[in-house]
Amino acid sequence: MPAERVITAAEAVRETLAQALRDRPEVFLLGEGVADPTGIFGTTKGLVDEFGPDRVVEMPVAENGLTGIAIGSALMGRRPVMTHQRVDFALLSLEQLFNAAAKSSYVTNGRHRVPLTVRMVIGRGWGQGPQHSQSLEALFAHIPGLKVVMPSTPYEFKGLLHAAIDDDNPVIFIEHRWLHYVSGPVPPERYAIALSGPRLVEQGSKATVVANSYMVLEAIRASAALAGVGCPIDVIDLRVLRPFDPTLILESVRRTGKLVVCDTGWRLFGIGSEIIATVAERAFDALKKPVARIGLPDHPTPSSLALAETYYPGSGDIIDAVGKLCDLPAAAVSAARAEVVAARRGIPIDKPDPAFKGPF
Amino acid sequence: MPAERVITAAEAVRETLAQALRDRPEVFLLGEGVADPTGIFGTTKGLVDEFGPDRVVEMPVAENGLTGIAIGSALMGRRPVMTHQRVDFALLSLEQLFNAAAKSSYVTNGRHRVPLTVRMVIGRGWGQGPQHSQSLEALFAHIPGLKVVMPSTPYEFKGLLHAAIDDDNPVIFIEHRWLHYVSGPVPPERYAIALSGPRLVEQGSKATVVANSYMVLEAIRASAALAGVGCPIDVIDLRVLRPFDPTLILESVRRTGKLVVCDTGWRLFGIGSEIIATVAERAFDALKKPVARIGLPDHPTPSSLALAETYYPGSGDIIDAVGKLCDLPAAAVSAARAEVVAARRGIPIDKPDPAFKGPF
Amino acid sequence: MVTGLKASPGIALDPSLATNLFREMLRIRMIEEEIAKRYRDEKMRCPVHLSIGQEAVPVGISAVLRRSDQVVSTHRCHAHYLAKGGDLRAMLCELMGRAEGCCGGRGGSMHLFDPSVGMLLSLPIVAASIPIGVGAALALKQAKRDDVAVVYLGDASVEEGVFHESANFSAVHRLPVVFVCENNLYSVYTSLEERQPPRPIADLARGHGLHAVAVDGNDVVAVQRAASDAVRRARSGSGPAFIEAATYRWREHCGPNFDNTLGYRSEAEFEDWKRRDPLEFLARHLTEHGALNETQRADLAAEITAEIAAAFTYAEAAPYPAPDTAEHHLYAG
Amino acid sequence: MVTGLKASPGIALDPSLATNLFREMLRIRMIEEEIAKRYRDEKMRCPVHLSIGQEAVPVGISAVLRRSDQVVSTHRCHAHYLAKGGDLRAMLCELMGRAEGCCGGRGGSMHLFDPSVGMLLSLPIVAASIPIGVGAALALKQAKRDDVAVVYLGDASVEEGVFHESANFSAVHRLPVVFVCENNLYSVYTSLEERQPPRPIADLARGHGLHAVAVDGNDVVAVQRAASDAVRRARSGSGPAFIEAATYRWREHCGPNFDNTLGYRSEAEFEDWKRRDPLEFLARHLTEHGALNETQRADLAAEITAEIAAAFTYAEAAPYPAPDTAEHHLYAG
Ligand SMILES: Cc1ncc(C[n+]2csc(CCOP(=O)(O)OP(=O)(O)O)c2C)c(N)n1
Ligand SMILES: Cc1ncc(C[n+]2csc(CCOP(=O)(O)OP(=O)(O)O)c2C)c(N)n1
Ligand SMILES: [Mg+2]
Ligand SMILES: [Mg+2]
Repeated sequence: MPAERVITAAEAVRETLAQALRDRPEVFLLGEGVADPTGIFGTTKGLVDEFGPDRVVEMPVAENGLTGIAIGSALMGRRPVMTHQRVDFALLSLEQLFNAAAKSSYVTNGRHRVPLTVRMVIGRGWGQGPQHSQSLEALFAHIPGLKVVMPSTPYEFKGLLHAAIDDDNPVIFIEHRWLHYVSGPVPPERYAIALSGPRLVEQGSKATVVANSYMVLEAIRASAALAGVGCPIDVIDLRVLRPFDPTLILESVRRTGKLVVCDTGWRLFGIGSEIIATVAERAFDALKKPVARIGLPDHPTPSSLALAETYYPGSGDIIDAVGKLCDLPAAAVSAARAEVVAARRGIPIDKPDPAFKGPF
Repeated sequence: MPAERVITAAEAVRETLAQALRDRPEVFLLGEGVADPTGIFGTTKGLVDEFGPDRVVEMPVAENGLTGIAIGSALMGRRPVMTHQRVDFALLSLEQLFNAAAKSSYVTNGRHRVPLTVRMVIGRGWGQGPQHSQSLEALFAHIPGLKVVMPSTPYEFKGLLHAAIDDDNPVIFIEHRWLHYVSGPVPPERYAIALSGPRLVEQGSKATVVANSYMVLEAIRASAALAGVGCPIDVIDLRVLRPFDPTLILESVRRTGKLVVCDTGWRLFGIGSEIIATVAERAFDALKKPVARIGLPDHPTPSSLALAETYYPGSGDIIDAVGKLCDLPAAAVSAARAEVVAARRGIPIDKPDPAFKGPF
Repeated sequence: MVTGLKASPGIALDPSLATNLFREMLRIRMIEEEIAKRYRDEKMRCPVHLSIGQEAVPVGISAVLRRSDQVVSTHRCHAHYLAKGGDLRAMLCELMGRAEGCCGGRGGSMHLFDPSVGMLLSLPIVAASIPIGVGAALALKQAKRDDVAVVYLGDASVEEGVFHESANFSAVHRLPVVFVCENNLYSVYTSLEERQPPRPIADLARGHGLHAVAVDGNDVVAVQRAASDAVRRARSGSGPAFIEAATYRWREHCGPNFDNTLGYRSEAEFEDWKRRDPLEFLARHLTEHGALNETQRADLAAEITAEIAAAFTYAEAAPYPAPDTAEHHLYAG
Repeated sequence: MVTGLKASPGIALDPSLATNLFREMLRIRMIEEEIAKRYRDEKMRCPVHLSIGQEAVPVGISAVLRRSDQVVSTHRCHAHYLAKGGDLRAMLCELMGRAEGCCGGRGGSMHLFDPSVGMLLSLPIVAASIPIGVGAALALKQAKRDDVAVVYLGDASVEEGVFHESANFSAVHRLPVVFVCENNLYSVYTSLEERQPPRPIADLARGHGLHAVAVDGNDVVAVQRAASDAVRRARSGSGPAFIEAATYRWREHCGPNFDNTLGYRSEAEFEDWKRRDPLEFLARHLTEHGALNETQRADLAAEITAEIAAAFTYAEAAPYPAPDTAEHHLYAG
């Protein structure tokens, strides 16, 4: 068997977009910078040369209007893939997304379809400050009629993005910018991963850790360290937030009896809240311990590295939470923690962790 | 002692606004229809005659821009009170509210204040359809830096609105349109209710029911019927969603061991999810049963009465949920249910329940 | 040939075409009047925004459209839907929340649409359908169709930023779209002067480099002429155009009643506009030119009355959607 | 009196005023150059958007402003902040994330503000500060102050609907606001022609009924003259004005480098604009009129170099905020 091809998530996105543009004449890209020389963190780079400016459409800085335009074109059978370089900008377009796109199929009794994909980049680092670093998935997850996807590995980026573009519904595709640098095996051919729920990343028995997007990497690292101290855990990548399918999570908690949720965004009224609520409703009797929540503290992102250092939770916090739920001895927790700290090699938290480059 | 004065919530809002306009020259109202002859469901009616068009400012249909304008004026020391006749329109203004207003104090290290109140009307009924009937409090509750208030009775409308206007932060003040018709005792003089958490509406011991806005009335009715069958419950009016203070809820659950949450908006990724998550984290050991959630099902509001009839949960659903958690005999549940059904006197669910007129 | 219609000098109008325009306007008027009359029965359990007084605009526009041209509309969509060929029964069923409504009863009066005649959609959020219409134009262009998109908008919707974002994009890409602004002077109870500075609305479109004209929106022939020019431009690839049509709503903003007693507009203003009734305006000229007499008019009215009565009877007997279908179609496919 | 500056015929300019304008531009240029030079040290750990090449606009505008006039700005705010009298140390501390930064290190380079000199705020979201500036003007009017608000915006921000919503409201209420559009032809790597139709940006403002002029934004005297007129109008209650100032950014959109090699703009275009360097443009005329010689210029530069060096030394030694203060000030009061 030939060695698997390893590429970054950014390359996986670019390849997916190129395949979709090639396969389906109704697909087109729309976004600020989508046709510029840097191409949205490289994810659309050069595509305008192959497909031309009618398929790779540069847009004015007008997020709301262009979202409506994308919706209108989708109603007419086109398949726009829109990109916002930061989710913070997409706030301008929520009226169109929530009122028009999300409700189109429903209000027309299924006669309208809006095959629209909206890529929104979230992220952190390098002093971006409060208005350039948010992770707002909880807003989208609340709205019936949207699909909401958060890939983690390059393999997921490609398969889920193909599925999103193939889908006849508005799909919010949330990409963590630091994940763009992550590499992993990605088959060159076209494949789709159904937009239908979480995946089990690691199987253990001591506790269930549910994470999304970037926090999946932190959970994987924590899991390795915890396994090293005799505490293997389930790691679940939430992956598809909407439609929300908790089956795998409920199954896992029924096995482990312990639940830790990790949000990439704010903890309060966040994604983790729903996961906990669902478990407390439907697998309550399996729960042996109070649930634990990890996520951003309840304030905006400060720009200064000195303040951001405590802002972002990581694998250390996951280890602590699992350690507590599983009554691990203090020495085991410290050993696991020491391992993840060492892996980071002192890189400041405003730069991507080199150990997270993969392959994943 | 003289009889207490009884007025509707709409009148209470109007009185509050008039008092604020009179007391503080920096207060002004801004909104579509704020100075028109009907005055936002009567809540601003005639105020332009007393205070003039510079204090009661009619606005173009431009929710985003005018929100920014309100924020700018607030930064300069004015106290704008903005009104959206429907929360659905406010979706246009989230960039300003979430990026600018919510982060102003934080990003300036406390040097900027945004004493802005934004009234947003939610509601239901009379075939409003999917884009004119949403209850989007969960979106606002997720954003640090906002305060989010949902009054229930006329007394709360007045006291909380005074507090909102007096507050130096952006306050999202969410008014259910049907609550405008509700009457109750309201002292004529100025008073403020601190924006600091829920209130205990009914005290029982069998279960804790936490509700917000309109669902508080449904909970009160359910509580009366349940008391009649020997199952008195705690009813908690969430009231202030942000800053989120669960103390009272945790105390109550520690007493009752059973929790039902009732959302006015969508259940999934909703307000109730956070309440459950907080309880599962912090009062897990007190919980004797799985939690129960009531709220809107996971689809948009249909216009047709035939479809809306099953859309809105009510006191009957609360009775069912409590009955199940408390192992009430089927006969008791039916009796309680029969009582609330009778109270509605067959009024179709697209019209306000006359029995909910109060006084409350 | 009927010539010399006063407000539209130089227009030569085919009498049968003119009579058709009149019939279309009369039909819309009578449907709206019947809705107003029956609204109190509480069978139409949703808000209604009537177009009585504004019939000339959609009739003049639709006169130059093909079935495959795409139209988007607003909360005040009845007339746009009917003029584009929307099905009356499906509309009334929708207003009454019946399964055969164009939205299966899910949308109510502000969501009228009919894909079979190019009525793409209506939306109740002010200005929200504007970019969607421009998006339809983009799709038409991408698909190399020579159809056009027509975007109806009220005078208030040019206050929303999204109008400008849409106009700008349509100009950059020279999209086949015609913006039709029904300027009825009010947004609910708020007059134009309270909301916009004193400059013609068409100036906004010109600022974006759009071809823009202002017409008497109660003169169906003037509207048709402007539409014909704008649509020809759009269809031939010369880019977007904007038509500002001055008109007036007779009834209250939302609902079946008159509301001048509220005092937000003067009785004199109202009477002045009633004198400029688009139907009577055309009827007078048709009559003067011998193209319409009392009998013909009565015949038209009788025919329409029968159609309306039948449609109401049909809709009132039509079944409601089954409650357990309420959760269907959250997602397409 | 220095007279006859070529690009601004008929303007009589006081030599000491002109020298001041030159000094201000030079100071901003040198500060920005120093930031660019030191950026690689990774002490300024946040995005930076430099104004090198665009100095004439804020300097010309600020020349006619009072301290109590209010300014709002964008992501590209360094020059606006400095020209309005913002504190250099507080700015550098902010870029370095120190406690003494104007935001206590919480905002970084795109949130510069200084209430003590009327620098109300800067925001990193395109066009977001536009309505906020208009709101400041509303407050000024409500408080019956005769100060004005100045809203800086880039050429891309007129594409955002909120610009239009803000312009419309300012026109309806005749607010004391001056919009200053720095048209540097690009939004990141995307040229104006890809984003807007071929019409002057000032036409958009005119569409809203605003008084609008276009000036050479690299001619500080022309900018100052336009500003003087616009501010006089606004201050005297004659309503809002719009100034489109043509200028050019020399370095990359975000960061310290040059980026012409990317190919989104031509070397010839870049060189052409460099020849129109706003500093050298004014310097030439000052020199020609005997108001600036090499020694004077060297003295100015030396003085500024010393100031900048001291400010960097100060900022680099300044303490970071304590980590446990990260959660402070979520709410005011
Ligand atoms: C974004 C938004 N804001 C406010 C409203 C409430 N509203 C409904 S219709 C209307 C008036 C619109 O006026 P215009 O565009 O002139 O249309 P007309 O009703 O006069 O036909 C308003 C403000 C809305 N539906 N959407
Ligand atoms: C709403 C929004 N969309 C996109 C961006 C990304 N962005 C940052 S600066 C910029 C270019 C703005 O161009 P212009 O207004 O001309 O200012 P310039 O950078 O040329 O000074 C863009 C698109 C943003 N910050 N906000
Ligand atoms: Mg109107
Ligand atoms: Mg620019």
